[in-house]
Amino acid sequence: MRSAGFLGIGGQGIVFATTVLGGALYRLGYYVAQLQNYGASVRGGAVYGYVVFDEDEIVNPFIEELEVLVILHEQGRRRWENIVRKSKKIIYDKDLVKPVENGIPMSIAEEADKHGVYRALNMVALGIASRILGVKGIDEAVDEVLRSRKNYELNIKAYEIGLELAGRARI
Amino acid sequence: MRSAGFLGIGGQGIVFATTVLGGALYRLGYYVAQLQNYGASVRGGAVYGYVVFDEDEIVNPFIEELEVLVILHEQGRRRWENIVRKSKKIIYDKDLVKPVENGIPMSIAEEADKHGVYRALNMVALGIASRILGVKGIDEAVDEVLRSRKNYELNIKAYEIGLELAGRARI
Amino acid sequence: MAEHFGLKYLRREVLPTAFCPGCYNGILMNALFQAFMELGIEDLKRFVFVSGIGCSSWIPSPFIKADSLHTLHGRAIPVATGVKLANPELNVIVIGGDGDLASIGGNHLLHAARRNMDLLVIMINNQVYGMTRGQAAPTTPHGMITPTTPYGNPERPMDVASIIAGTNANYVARWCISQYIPLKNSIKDALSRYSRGFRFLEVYAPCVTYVVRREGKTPGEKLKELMKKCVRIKTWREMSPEEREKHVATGVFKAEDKPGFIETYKKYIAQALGEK
Amino acid sequence: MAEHFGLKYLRREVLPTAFCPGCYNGILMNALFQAFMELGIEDLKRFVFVSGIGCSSWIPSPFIKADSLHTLHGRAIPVATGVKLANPELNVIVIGGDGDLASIGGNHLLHAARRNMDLLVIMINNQVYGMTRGQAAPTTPHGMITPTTPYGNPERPMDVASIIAGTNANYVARWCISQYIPLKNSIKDALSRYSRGFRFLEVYAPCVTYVVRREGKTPGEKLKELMKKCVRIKTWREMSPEEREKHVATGVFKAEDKPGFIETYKKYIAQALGEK
Amino acid sequence: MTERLFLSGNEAVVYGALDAGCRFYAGYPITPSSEIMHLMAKELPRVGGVFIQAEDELAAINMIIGASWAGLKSMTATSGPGFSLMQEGIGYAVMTETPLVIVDVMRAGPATGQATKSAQGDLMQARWGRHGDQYLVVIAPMTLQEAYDLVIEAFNIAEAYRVPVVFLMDEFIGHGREIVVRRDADKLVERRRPSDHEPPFGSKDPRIPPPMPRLGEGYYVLVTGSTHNEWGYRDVHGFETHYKLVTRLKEKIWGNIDKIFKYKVYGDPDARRTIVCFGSTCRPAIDAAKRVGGTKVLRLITLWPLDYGKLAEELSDAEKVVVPELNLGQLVYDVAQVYPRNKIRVVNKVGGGIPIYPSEIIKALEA
Amino acid sequence: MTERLFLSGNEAVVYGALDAGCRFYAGYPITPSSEIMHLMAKELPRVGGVFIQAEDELAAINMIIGASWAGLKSMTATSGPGFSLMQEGIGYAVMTETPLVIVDVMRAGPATGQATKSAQGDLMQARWGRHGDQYLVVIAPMTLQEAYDLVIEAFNIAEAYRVPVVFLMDEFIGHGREIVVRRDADKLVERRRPSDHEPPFGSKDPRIPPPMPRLGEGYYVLVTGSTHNEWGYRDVHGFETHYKLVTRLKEKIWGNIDKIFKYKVYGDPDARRTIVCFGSTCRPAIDAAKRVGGTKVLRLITLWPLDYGKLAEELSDAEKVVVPELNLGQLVYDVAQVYPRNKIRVVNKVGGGIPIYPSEIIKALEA
Amino acid sequence: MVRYKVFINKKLCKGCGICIEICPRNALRFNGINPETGYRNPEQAGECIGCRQCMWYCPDQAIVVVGER
Amino acid sequence: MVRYKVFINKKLCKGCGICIEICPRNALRFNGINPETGYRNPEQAGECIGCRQCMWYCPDQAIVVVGER
Ligand SMILES: Cc1ncc(C[n+]2csc(CCOP(=O)(O)OP(=O)(O)O)c2C)c(N)n1
Ligand SMILES: Cc1ncc(C[n+]2csc(CCOP(=O)(O)OP(=O)(O)O)c2C)c(N)n1
Ligand code: SF4
Ligand code: SF4
Ligand code: SF4
Ligand code: SF4
Ligand code: SF4
Ligand code: SF4
Ligand SMILES: [Mg+2]
Ligand SMILES: [Mg+2]
Repeated sequence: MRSAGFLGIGGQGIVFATTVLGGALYRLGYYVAQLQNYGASVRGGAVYGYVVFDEDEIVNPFIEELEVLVILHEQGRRRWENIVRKSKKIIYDKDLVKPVENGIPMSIAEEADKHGVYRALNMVALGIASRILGVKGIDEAVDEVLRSRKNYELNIKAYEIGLELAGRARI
Repeated sequence: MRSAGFLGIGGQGIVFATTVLGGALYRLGYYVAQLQNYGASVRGGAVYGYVVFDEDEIVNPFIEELEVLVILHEQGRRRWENIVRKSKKIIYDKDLVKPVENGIPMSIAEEADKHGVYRALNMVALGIASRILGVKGIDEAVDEVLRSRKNYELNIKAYEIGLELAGRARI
Repeated sequence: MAEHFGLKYLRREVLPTAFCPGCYNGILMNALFQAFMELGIEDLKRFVFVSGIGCSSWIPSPFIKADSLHTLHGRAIPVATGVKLANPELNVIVIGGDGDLASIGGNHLLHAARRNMDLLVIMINNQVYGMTRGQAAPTTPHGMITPTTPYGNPERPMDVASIIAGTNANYVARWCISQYIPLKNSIKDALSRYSRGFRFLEVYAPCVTYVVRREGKTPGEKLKELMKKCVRIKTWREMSPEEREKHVATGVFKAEDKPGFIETYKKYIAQALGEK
Repeated sequence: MAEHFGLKYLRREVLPTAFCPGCYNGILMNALFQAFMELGIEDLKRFVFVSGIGCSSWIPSPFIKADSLHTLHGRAIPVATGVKLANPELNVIVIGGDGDLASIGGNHLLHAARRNMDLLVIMINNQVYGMTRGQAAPTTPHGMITPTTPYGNPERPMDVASIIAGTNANYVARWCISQYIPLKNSIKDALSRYSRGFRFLEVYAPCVTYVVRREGKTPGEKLKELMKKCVRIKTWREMSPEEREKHVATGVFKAEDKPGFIETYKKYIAQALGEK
Repeated sequence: MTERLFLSGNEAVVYGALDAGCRFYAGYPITPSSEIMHLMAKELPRVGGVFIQAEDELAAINMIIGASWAGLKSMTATSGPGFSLMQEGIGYAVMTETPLVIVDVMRAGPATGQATKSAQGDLMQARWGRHGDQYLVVIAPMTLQEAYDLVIEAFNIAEAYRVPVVFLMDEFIGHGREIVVRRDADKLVERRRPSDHEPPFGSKDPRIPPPMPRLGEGYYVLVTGSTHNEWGYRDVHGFETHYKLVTRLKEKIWGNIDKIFKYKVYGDPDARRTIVCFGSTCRPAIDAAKRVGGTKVLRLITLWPLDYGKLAEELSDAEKVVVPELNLGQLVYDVAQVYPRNKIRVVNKVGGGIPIYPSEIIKALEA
Repeated sequence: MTERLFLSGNEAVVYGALDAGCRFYAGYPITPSSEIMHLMAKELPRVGGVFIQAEDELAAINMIIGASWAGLKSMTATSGPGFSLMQEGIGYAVMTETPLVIVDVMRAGPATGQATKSAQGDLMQARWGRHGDQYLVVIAPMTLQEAYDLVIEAFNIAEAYRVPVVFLMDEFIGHGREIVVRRDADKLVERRRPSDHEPPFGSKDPRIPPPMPRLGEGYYVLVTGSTHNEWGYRDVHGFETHYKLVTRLKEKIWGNIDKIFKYKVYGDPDARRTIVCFGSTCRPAIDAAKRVGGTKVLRLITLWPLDYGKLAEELSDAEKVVVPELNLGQLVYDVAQVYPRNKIRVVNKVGGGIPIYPSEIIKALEA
Repeated sequence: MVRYKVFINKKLCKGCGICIEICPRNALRFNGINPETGYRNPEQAGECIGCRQCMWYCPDQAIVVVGER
Repeated sequence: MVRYKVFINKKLCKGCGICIEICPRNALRFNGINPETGYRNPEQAGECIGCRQCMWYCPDQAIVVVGER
């Protein structure tokens, strides 16, 4: 069973990123389970979302360690410390999150801002996660999912920036 | 433990008769427990009320047989057949109630009507029960209780008619 | 022997009703049945009566020979709403008490009226909680003594018909039980000329046991008194405040024929889903 | 540095508030605090705020520095009633949403108003259920699309202030959030000139996230639009029906100073028990 | 002051409440509890208290919550349908640690059922009627004297532990009349006000209930039914805050079970036949035990929290256990926790206002 | 028709309900169940059904009762606070034998608690939340596929037994997303209409649910929440009528326990270590059992009625029993009915939306 | 000319007296207690003008007024 | 003459822009993202007439307008 997830705060679109990832994996024929934890999201608070996927039915989606975890905000990291501690490949925004042991620091928000896709920061994160997961056909599947949603242009651009960022970092 | 009770239908004042009896026994210093069973009484339906009393605390007021039972209406008799079957001294209105085995038939309502106390039929019944119980000082106690309530004149007159009826019948 | 016009709408086997002798609820029944008769309604197969808990809620259940739902205290209107929405072909009539519909059920009354839900609601304003032995209701006169207002009712009564008239309800009227003919005609109107949307009839009918007899009056005496006490809205408006206090304003507060909730709901759906 | 006049009435440690950026709830807070300030109220020790569940219910809890009871959805008014009756010396203010006070809590609102209960109730009419993500409220405009009215709202909005004005309430006003000065003055009135009985303020303040932004507007743009849309009752009454639809009638609907519930209750008891 | 009175149970409860210091009542009429309301309406103003008739039971329960926070000992009374409507409010009182007494005069259900007929069908609801994990106290009187005595105890527990207490009566007790001695209460518990810097919603030892501020005295208290920390600040995200709060609320009651849980043994304490019962049903049970001998009656006063250890102990060498209830079997679930189901004999009866008679219990004892 | 979808549990429930024939929904928004309402608002009109947003949960539950009597399969969804408000209405549905499905998407309580955080704290309330003696059915899905499949089953049970069914989900299931296969239902149960002279509220064999008239078809049906005889006539006095009615209502459910009660065994069926669980918590439990081996998982699908005999049987040679729950301990009361309390290990956790992890269950298994 | 007769259904009448008090012609009066129901029943005792007031206001559907030529 | 200065509390400001849009003098404008809060904050950029609109309508108690002589 494989997995990837995102940590951040309300307003960053964590749940949407998770849903797009889940939707893409679903299109690829995987068994997928997606979970998220948020409050009244328009109003801040830590948000956590992840998917697990497999070729077989998923016994248990409640897991303590993720294969890939992208952290976009300190609040998220703090609240889900135990997940962060146990997860394997961790990428975090070095400006918004305190250093994470064994994690890979990246300038995610800054890059997003630079490329004018700050509003789609979550898609940048998704691109990073996607690239690291390296599932066959995932980019096309994500594209398909995004096409069915609002702001396709912005989102796909951001996604591609994420792919590239992760590529550059050669994780 | 001694006991006495009344069976009738809504509107006959069964609960009031029971309460007066209970109140009188209370004034005499007994331990008294009173129970009644009725519906929305202004609108008919069987009504049952009784008191148990003793010089000691009452362990259990839920009893199946009464020492004295006055039955004023067939509906009451029918619904509480098992109580009627087991009770000891039973007086019933021979015009309003079907014959009761071992019971003593009396013209209670008719006599009440005759004496102009039909509205206080329940007090006639109380008088009967009282006389049969033969508790020392009960008449004075009943008088006292009735004085504190509305329609004293009518009620006490009816009560006395009851006493007399029971006396005449020499039960 | 000639038969009372109401009997065919009643379940004879449960008569006489369980109401106290003289209870005015029975007069409303007459008016209702006469309205049915005059509208040529032969039986009540396509009618559903819904009531809550209280003396007035016993009118349909079990006495009226029709489908009836005797629901929880205060909840007749939501149940009726469910019935009507699930089968808009049925005529759904709610009958209940002032406590049931305006106290515990007040919110449902307000919102069904706001929605202009396709129901006819008849509320018996008997000024008290009859079934539970005469406690104060939201309609109890200021200062009146009841078991829960032993020092006099500190609250002011609710003018239910006026409040409902202030919503989107289509038809609102108040009649006194002593106004048999206009009451009957109003019921007819609410079932024929105004047959959609929310229709509300307040029937002023003091509880014979806990109001009338407590005043030392017989039901007949009180009825005659009511014939004077209840006046048409216009007359009432022309009275002095003190006079008003002593009278009850009756009549039709509102009579419109806007589409009810169901029509509007269906219209929006048809528009959106492209059905016509 | 100069300090905002509101800060002394706030719990600084929990600021900024949890409201969305631009949420008009914060403007009401300013008006409220300015009213306190102008009335010379130094702190809120003798004030108790009671709220239900919803965004607007978060205004007092935890932000206002006073005793506050953040109660169940819809139940602020009964809790406030209990507080006030148990200690009539306290100033009890209810703040809540249109869903909270007029939908699930509608019955309590109606009956507290009928009783002329000694409370000040401020209802934020933001046209939706903000906290649960923008579903229709009883105040949602006819035809509006929300998550629970995907084909357009088939119901008509409730004119809450008018309905409450039709009860025994002492003071009823509606203001738009864009009418800062009259809103503030009205709050002052409801706390000073009219300090007893039931006082109700409806504050028209569309939800920035689920109404304003859905319309594609910024909170500032909408505020300026509201300054035109909200007119005084008199002006509104003079408008054509179509014009009325496009405007909101604001102003004081009612201003009386009758004894509230508590005075009346005490008077009756004193009379009966012979105390003076 | 000692007064020997002839009262109905509903009246006894009122005098008990007044003697316990109850000064606020809000309620809505319902058979068979209405007489409590009627007498409260009359008596409260005489002692400076306040009575209000609410528009419904939702309002009633929430009004007494407000009054309790404003500093008055507060109570309501109702019966099944009203009790069902009060559940959400009771849960709020548990969460906010609001002392209350809620009298439920049980009648035959479900739904409207038989409004004037006695029953004991709300036992499980009294414990579990609300959503979420919540723990309160349930007490049931057996005699009318106890309706008086134990309602005082109910107020004491409510105040001592800052918890709503459900006082579970039934129609027999509510409408029955019996001799009741009214006397000066031994000891009334008054709620503790916080001293400086004492948090109103937390304490180091979860078994120690936090002190309760009174509104209007400058505590700036934050009362909320949302998850909150010890100062009342909402935390709708954190695991720790929530878990700490709810376990404390449970521990506050269950951790004091030795003080709260009460029961009494009647009949032959060494007998191996045992009757387990609560409320008015205990009286025919005790009578039955007396009549046939060789029987112990285990009469539960506190129904929640229930000390299963004590129950197990008392039943440890029982050869037969009889559980009579005016319902279809609820207390029996407790007995079955500690005693083999197949050795329990039940006597269930409900409807028509007919009590369980000693003869029926004897039959079960001897079956 | 077979469709493989990626749905949230709330969405899966809606499609399950629609495929079961649900055509009426009334509800009031509440986190975390609101999406059920949103999707119903959209989908019902497309299949000729009716949706209405009620003014509160009291209205919602009573609206679906009315709609059910008018002939439509009806449903509502809510969460804890709303579920508490619905209790009286649910009791009425039990008493009047009204088929309904009530979805409770559980969140952390008590009171407002943590509205977006998962929990399993309403189990006991689902069973006992109402006054009087009343029995209904409670079912809990474990996966999102089951949210779809079992809600169909819930409708089937509701219709077959004329009973409200509580569908107990939790936030993890409601808001989680998973692959769900939507397919033609095997078998839909449709309520039976009475033939001539068949009473709508009685049957000789109490285990056979009476047929249900539809309003407006000339049955002249009398529906009442008061005690009534088999034709619906009120009898608020008689013992026999009441006792017969309530025991029949109980027997209608408990007497069919062999058909209604369902559970599944996972892991090693012969193992002597057993985990007993329900709902989403079963998934980490099954995972734990798989990881450590030698463990049986007893997963309850039906939570009420509960076949204690079967439970006892399954636990008869268990050496250790672990009961993990997202609450402070509710299912454990059932296990303790048939298994010694002191040999049960509990894993209780609630708050913050943190699930029980397999590691925690393993710890308990190995403790 | 039409003559009116008033019929009382003794099974339904609860003896409330409304009909007697409401009749503009005082055409009705009580007639002793009905042993079956325990209620007093009215009977016609004077000329009836067929106004139907008694029928409308009898709460128990116990009165029928019939006109005969 | 009085001169008015507008102070923005950057801890409280959520960058909603109301003040900027409401100011009759266009005296305010945005000033980049505040890294602490992630919100853009306004700053004074023109003449202020002290009308207090911005202060009243700022929902976050983030504005103070001070008049100086
Ligand atoms: C939830 C609930 N609360 C209270 C009651 C008790 N109760 C039954 S009828 C009634 C009041 C009836 O008054 P109203 O509705 O005015 O009807 P009336 O008897 O006066 O016609 C009450 C309070 C109940 N059945 N259910
Ligand atoms: C009994 C109950 N039902 C539903 C909810 C869910 N809920 C929370 S807030 C809310 C609506 C809030 O709307 P409103 O009162 O208008 O306040 P706003 O957020 O719009 O200010 C709802 C339905 C709840 N908490 N309790
Ligand atoms: S109590 Fe009043 S309303 Fe009820 S039946 Fe008697 S007279 Fe009619
Ligand atoms: S959702 Fe609407 S009402 Fe709630 S905080 Fe945001 S803008 Fe304000
Ligand atoms: S009005 Fe009807 S019930 Fe009353 S006395 Fe006359 S006939 Fe009888
Ligand atoms: S019809 Fe008129 S006149 Fe004739 S008896 Fe009846 S009320 Fe009197
Ligand atoms: S006080 Fe007036 S002029 Fe000055 S900045 Fe604010 S809004 Fe603009
Ligand atoms: S109005 Fe207030 S919160 Fe909004 S941008 Fe201006 S200063 Fe910031
Ligand atoms: Mg009434
Ligand atoms: Mg709102």
